Amino acid sequence: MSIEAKEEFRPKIVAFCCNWCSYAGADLAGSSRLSYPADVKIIRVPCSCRVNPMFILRAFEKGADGVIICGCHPGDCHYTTGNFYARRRMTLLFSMLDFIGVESGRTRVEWVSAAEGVKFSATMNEFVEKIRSLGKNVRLEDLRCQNV
Amino acid sequence: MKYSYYPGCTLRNKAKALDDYARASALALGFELEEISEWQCCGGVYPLGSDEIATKLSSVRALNAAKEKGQDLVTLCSACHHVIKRVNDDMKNVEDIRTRANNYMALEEPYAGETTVLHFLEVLRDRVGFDRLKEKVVHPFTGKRIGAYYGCLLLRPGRILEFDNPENPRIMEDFIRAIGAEPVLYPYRNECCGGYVSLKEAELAKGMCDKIHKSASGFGADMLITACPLCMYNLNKSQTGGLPVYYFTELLARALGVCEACGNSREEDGEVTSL
Amino acid sequence: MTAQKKQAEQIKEISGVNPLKCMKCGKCSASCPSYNEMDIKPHQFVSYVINEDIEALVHSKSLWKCLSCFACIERCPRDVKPGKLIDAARQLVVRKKGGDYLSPDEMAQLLDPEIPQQLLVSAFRRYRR
Amino acid sequence: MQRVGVFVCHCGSNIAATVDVKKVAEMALMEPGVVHAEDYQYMCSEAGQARIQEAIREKQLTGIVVCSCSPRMHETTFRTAAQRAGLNPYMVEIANIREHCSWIHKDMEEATKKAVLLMRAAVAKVNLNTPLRPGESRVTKRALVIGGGIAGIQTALDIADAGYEVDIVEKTPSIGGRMSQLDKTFPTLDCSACILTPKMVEANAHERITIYTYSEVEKVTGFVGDFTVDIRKKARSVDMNKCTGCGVCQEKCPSKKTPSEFNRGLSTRSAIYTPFAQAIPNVPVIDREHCIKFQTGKCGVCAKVCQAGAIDYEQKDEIITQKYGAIVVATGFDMIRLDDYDEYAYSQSKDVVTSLELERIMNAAGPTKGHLERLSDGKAPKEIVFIQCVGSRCADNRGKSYCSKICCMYTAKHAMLIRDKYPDVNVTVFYIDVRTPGKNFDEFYRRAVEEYGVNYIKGQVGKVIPQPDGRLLVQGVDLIDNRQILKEADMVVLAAAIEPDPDVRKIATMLTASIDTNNFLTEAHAKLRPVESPTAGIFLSGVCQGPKDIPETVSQAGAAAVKAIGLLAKDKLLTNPCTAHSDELLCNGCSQCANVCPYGAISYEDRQVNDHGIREVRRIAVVNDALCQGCGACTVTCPSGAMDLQGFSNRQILAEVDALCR
Amino acid sequence: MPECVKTMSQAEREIHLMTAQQQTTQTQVVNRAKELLADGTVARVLGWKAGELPYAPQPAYFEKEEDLEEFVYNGFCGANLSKYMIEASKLDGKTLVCLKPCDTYSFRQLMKEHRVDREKAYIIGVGCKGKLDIEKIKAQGIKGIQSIQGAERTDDADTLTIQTLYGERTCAYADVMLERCHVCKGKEHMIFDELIGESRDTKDRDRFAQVKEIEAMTPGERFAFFQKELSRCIRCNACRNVCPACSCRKCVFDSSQFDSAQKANADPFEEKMFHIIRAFHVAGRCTDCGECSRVCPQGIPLHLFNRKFIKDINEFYGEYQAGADLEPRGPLTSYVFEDVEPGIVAERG
Repeated sequence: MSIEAKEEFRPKIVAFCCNWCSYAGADLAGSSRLSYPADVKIIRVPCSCRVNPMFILRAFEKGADGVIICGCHPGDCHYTTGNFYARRRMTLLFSMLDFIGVESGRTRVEWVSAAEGVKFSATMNEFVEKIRSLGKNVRLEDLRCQNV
Repeated sequence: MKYSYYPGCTLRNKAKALDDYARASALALGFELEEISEWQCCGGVYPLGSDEIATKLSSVRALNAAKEKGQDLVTLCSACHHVIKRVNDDMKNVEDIRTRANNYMALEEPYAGETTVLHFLEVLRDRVGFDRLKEKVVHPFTGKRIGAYYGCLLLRPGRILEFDNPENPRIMEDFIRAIGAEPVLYPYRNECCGGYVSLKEAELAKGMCDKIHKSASGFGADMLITACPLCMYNLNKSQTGGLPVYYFTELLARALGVCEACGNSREEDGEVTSL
Repeated sequence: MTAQKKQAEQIKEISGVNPLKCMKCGKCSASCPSYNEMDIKPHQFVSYVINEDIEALVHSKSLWKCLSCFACIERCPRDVKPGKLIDAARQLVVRKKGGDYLSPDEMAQLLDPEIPQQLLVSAFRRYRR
Repeated sequence: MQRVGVFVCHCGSNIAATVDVKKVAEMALMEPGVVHAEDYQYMCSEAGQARIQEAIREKQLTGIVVCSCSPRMHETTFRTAAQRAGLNPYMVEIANIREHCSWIHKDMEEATKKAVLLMRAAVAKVNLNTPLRPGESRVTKRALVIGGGIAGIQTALDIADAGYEVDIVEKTPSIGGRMSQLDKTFPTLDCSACILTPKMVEANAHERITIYTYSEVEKVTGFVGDFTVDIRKKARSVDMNKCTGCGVCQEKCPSKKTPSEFNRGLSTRSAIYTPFAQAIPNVPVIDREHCIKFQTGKCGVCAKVCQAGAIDYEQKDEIITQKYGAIVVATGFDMIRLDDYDEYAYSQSKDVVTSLELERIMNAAGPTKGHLERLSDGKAPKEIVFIQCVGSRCADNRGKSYCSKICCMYTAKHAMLIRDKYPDVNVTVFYIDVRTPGKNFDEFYRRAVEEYGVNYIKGQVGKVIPQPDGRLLVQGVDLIDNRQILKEADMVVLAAAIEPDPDVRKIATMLTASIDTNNFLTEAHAKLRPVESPTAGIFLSGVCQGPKDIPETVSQAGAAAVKAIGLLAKDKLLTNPCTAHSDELLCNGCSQCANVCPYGAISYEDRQVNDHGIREVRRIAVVNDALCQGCGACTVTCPSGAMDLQGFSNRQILAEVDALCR
Repeated sequence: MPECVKTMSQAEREIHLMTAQQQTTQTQVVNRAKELLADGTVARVLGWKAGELPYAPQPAYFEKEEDLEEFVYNGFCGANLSKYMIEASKLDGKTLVCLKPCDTYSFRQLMKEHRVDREKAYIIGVGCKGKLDIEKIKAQGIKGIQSIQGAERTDDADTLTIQTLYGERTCAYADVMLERCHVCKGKEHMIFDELIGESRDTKDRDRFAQVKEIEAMTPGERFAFFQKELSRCIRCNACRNVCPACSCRKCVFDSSQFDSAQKANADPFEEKMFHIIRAFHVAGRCTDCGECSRVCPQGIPLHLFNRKFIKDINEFYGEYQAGADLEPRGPLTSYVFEDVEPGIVAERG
């Protein structure tokens, strides 16, 4: 046993949830008492298409270890088409983050309807597990600070 | 105009007539069928199992040979046409098959369905045009009532073969009109003749063909035409309806007046000529 | 995985058919020219695969009565294509050792001078490994 | 700097059992801007709200955060409470510490820590909130109904009866729609014309209804409450005011070979025609394509015989521009074309007909004067086969994936009517399923079987084979008896799938109303807002939204009318203040935002700006508050950050991110 | 470098130069520009003039015929003048602008975005046979450059002759072309009023080769690669200033919209993320003109970010070339129901 008791890694995870489906899905997970780790904190946005890549990078900058975006299923968007645009934007952004060497597991998009409390909770459990396995996010912070 | 031509095994043997008349007619219509060298048998049936690769390779070879010459590939036998067109569709649209087939073939440039596969009838319709064919006819079959027998292989599955409307085709009827005869529409023209099972289930096939003959003669046909040696065999075995059956190329050659050029003529030649 | 399940999976894979898409309208059986010759009818093939009763399927007479005329494939409104299942089941049989449905001896007896080559070729392709 | 109050709710023990609410309140006081924090048993109760209001007044709060249940539950409650205390309702933020915290975590320490973070995020956001005021827009008290079938007529009547002006635009020469083509209606077997005609007359006579027949919507601009619509009134070539409807012109017209649309092409009509005898208006139109006068210049018989002098060959199309507050789409349906279903021999035999053609054959005003006869030879059929689901429930690319819903019932109706009138005719129905959910529907179907002896066979038909003797051999299957059936029939009737009128796509585009892959208009919510389009001010009536029968159509027509009336009853509309706004100094005018706006709310104008002394005219994006629903798609498309969303601004969301990651 | 040793006789070179000059695009453009200025068709000419160094011509306006004596057009005129047309569109009268084939994509993209006024532009599509990268010449060990011949020729002669403090050197034209010219989009001008000079399609490389190479690395290697490259960034904003897609009146990084302004010093985030966000903002709009990499004083291969987006867009949403058409919707402002899910990134591994 090492001298320092290794503290359990508790990641910081930001979840952007659209107001109409996924936020309601998170509410349903709550009212169904479907637990998921407290590491996940939800920010309410009107639609997944409101999520600016700047928000995601800012979260990473401020020390988030994972960012997940949840929206209505494609075709079910409250605003008809918002999640279609979000889907393209996030696909490209994630691909770029992966390209520069940030682990692709740190970002995720999941479509969760207002009826999918179970899915919401399961997704969050899974995502937290993934982030825990990846460990602390250092790469984005270090991107430009090469050790000289 | 030159086309690559895939005759297939049966046309080398039992259905030589189908082949000879087609070549002679082609020349008369101003195009040439250039047999691809060293073709191998297509296998006669399209392997429906989606995991079959080896059985598709002979078709791919033929298709690639045409591609290398930059020609469209013409077929005559319904079975060959069916197999080659479907394999071509696989090569074009099914990535898994394309990859695996190309792995086997080790071609200089992978084959990805570039070749256009045409049935001889399609050449007549889409390249020559039935109107032009009509102009070239010297011995029209005026007054004859002919039933077109399509069978299965040319028509189905319609979305892949894109030969004609699989439930209500008209290409052979248009052909019949072009050679001056009257087409007889009868509902069994796209029903199966018993095809493949006639070897082991002769009775079953005979029953199918009886229906076809009966239906066609019921609607007043004097004779049937087909593009398929197997259909020909099966239809001839059933004599209940008793209609004579001809390859469409026989009538074509006769109409164009190039029968004599075919040399190797069958007994029936006399009969056709006397029509 | 049980042997039955494995066989069922094999059939699905070979045929590329998803039997669950079937809505049991029977249009395949209504279209089949060989219907009366078959013990298991075209529309029933789907259930046999779903129920993983492949033994019954491969011992069925229907395998050899199917004309491969594609009528069921052309007309199926659900894109299920029972003809493909039948063909896959036949493949399963002939790919097994000793599964040949046609022996060369038997072939010799069946020959008649008019038989076109394609019939022989295809018979071998369909009935033998 | 804001003066923020934080109110932490116990929600009984729902929150307090897992979250240390006192601690949350205590921590809140350390947040910037927070000048007041308290916890209470039930914040949403009268007493709880009173405490909030008291704090707002006493501490001159400029913003509040309520740490409680989901905002979806009580945001409105707290906003209203704040408003009553004089605070702008948009200065209220909710930290969801129940559904997103206390209910899903068990460990008190962990849950409290998270609740504090959620509170901080809400405080950080509220610090950047600005008071928002809903805009107002005026409502034009007039409705437009597109489509003059039973759906459109019913909607128009209901709206007009409520006291509002309504215009109906119908593209054919008469209102009446598909229902006017039907002979009898299920499940009561009423004569269709007998129940429809009075409604048509009523609509025509209604002082607040204007009917534009032979007209089409050409252009739509504006937004909820204030649409401007161009209607093209096609040249009828007959003066509506002069025509007496005597019908002599139609009798004398020498061009009589045009297939009658009303009779589905089973009979012909003259070039000058009214579609049917009870047409409203009873004024004919000249079909210029088939009129000898228009085609050759010679003829003019109709003008000669018209005593009223109503014929006007010179008439031109007319554009009518009108303002509306609400638009109801009621464009109806047609049957699919059967070109791809040649196995049923529809194009090969005249005796294979669609159900709608059968309606016309059965109808006294139809091509056979109501006698059931074969169209090929006029003989009375003895055997009739019905085939169900032709093109419905198809997963292939020939048909439609959906159930057309009405066919089971009308086929039972047809079968029953035939057996009733011609007891010697045998009727067989090939079906996949018989679907009869509806009041008295299954009983109706059972009557067809039990009282009228209709032979129902479960199984589809594979092929209809015309025989040399003119009969039809039907090759089907009986799945229950497990046998293939070969049945000789004299007539075959195909229950072809129905599809939305193809013109609806054009109309939906003009209205920016969303439409699904099958061309059905999409409702705002499948369950809770079934008669509204997601586009505000657009309502849906009838089959344009999905397959339905007459009773359902009429109910939906009424529902759409009520929704429209609800809108028209308002003098002003309050608009959602959480809308996008473009900063004129940052906007590039690049038009990217308009590309992603689902509501067409963004337009561009050239505007004089003063950018730190630089005065120039710039192309600037302008958001129409009445149209913007606040999704935010534009904000992310905008590279310069000129476009921002009120209530969910970039800085607000970033503040939340910062607070949560702290 | 065996070619460098090869020298031409003085006489040979002079003849060569003279014939070349007779045919130069430069002369033709100047003559035509004079005509157009004279007849009032255009109020000014936007082109290049010689810089202090022989290999650094600068974009410049010419308002009088005599000014045009300073006009140059040669292999070092890499600068894409499309972006200047944003400002020129606000001026009175038409501006004659010289656009190379690849520049015309940018112009069309700007037209689509209503940033330039087609009516205010008289576009002379100038011929291009690939533009030169002075860094590559220097990398050949050529120092003390005094003048360079061969850059202006329109024929297919493939050598540059360089007078240096240390004597004459030569090098192959193709060896010192800008990276972007090796992946040339083609010699066709997308938009023009008239064409002067021949163009050549200089594509001889796979445009995505380097992106693919990086994709094939492990995440750790990729990270190290970009960390190394981006660490050199000094936030001079040259890339942003030159980019025709980065044409915002005010950059988001300079405004308070995202709390990103005035915090650069306090917070390294902005600098780290600047390039990602910049590439994202131009994704679907970037024509891959390569100016960002050309102007970067630190030689960071910035175009890799843009090209990665272009490659992804092509793969996920179908081939797309910004500026190739005037269709208002680009890949990020359109969608189809069946689009790939973002999860594909993780699946690809």
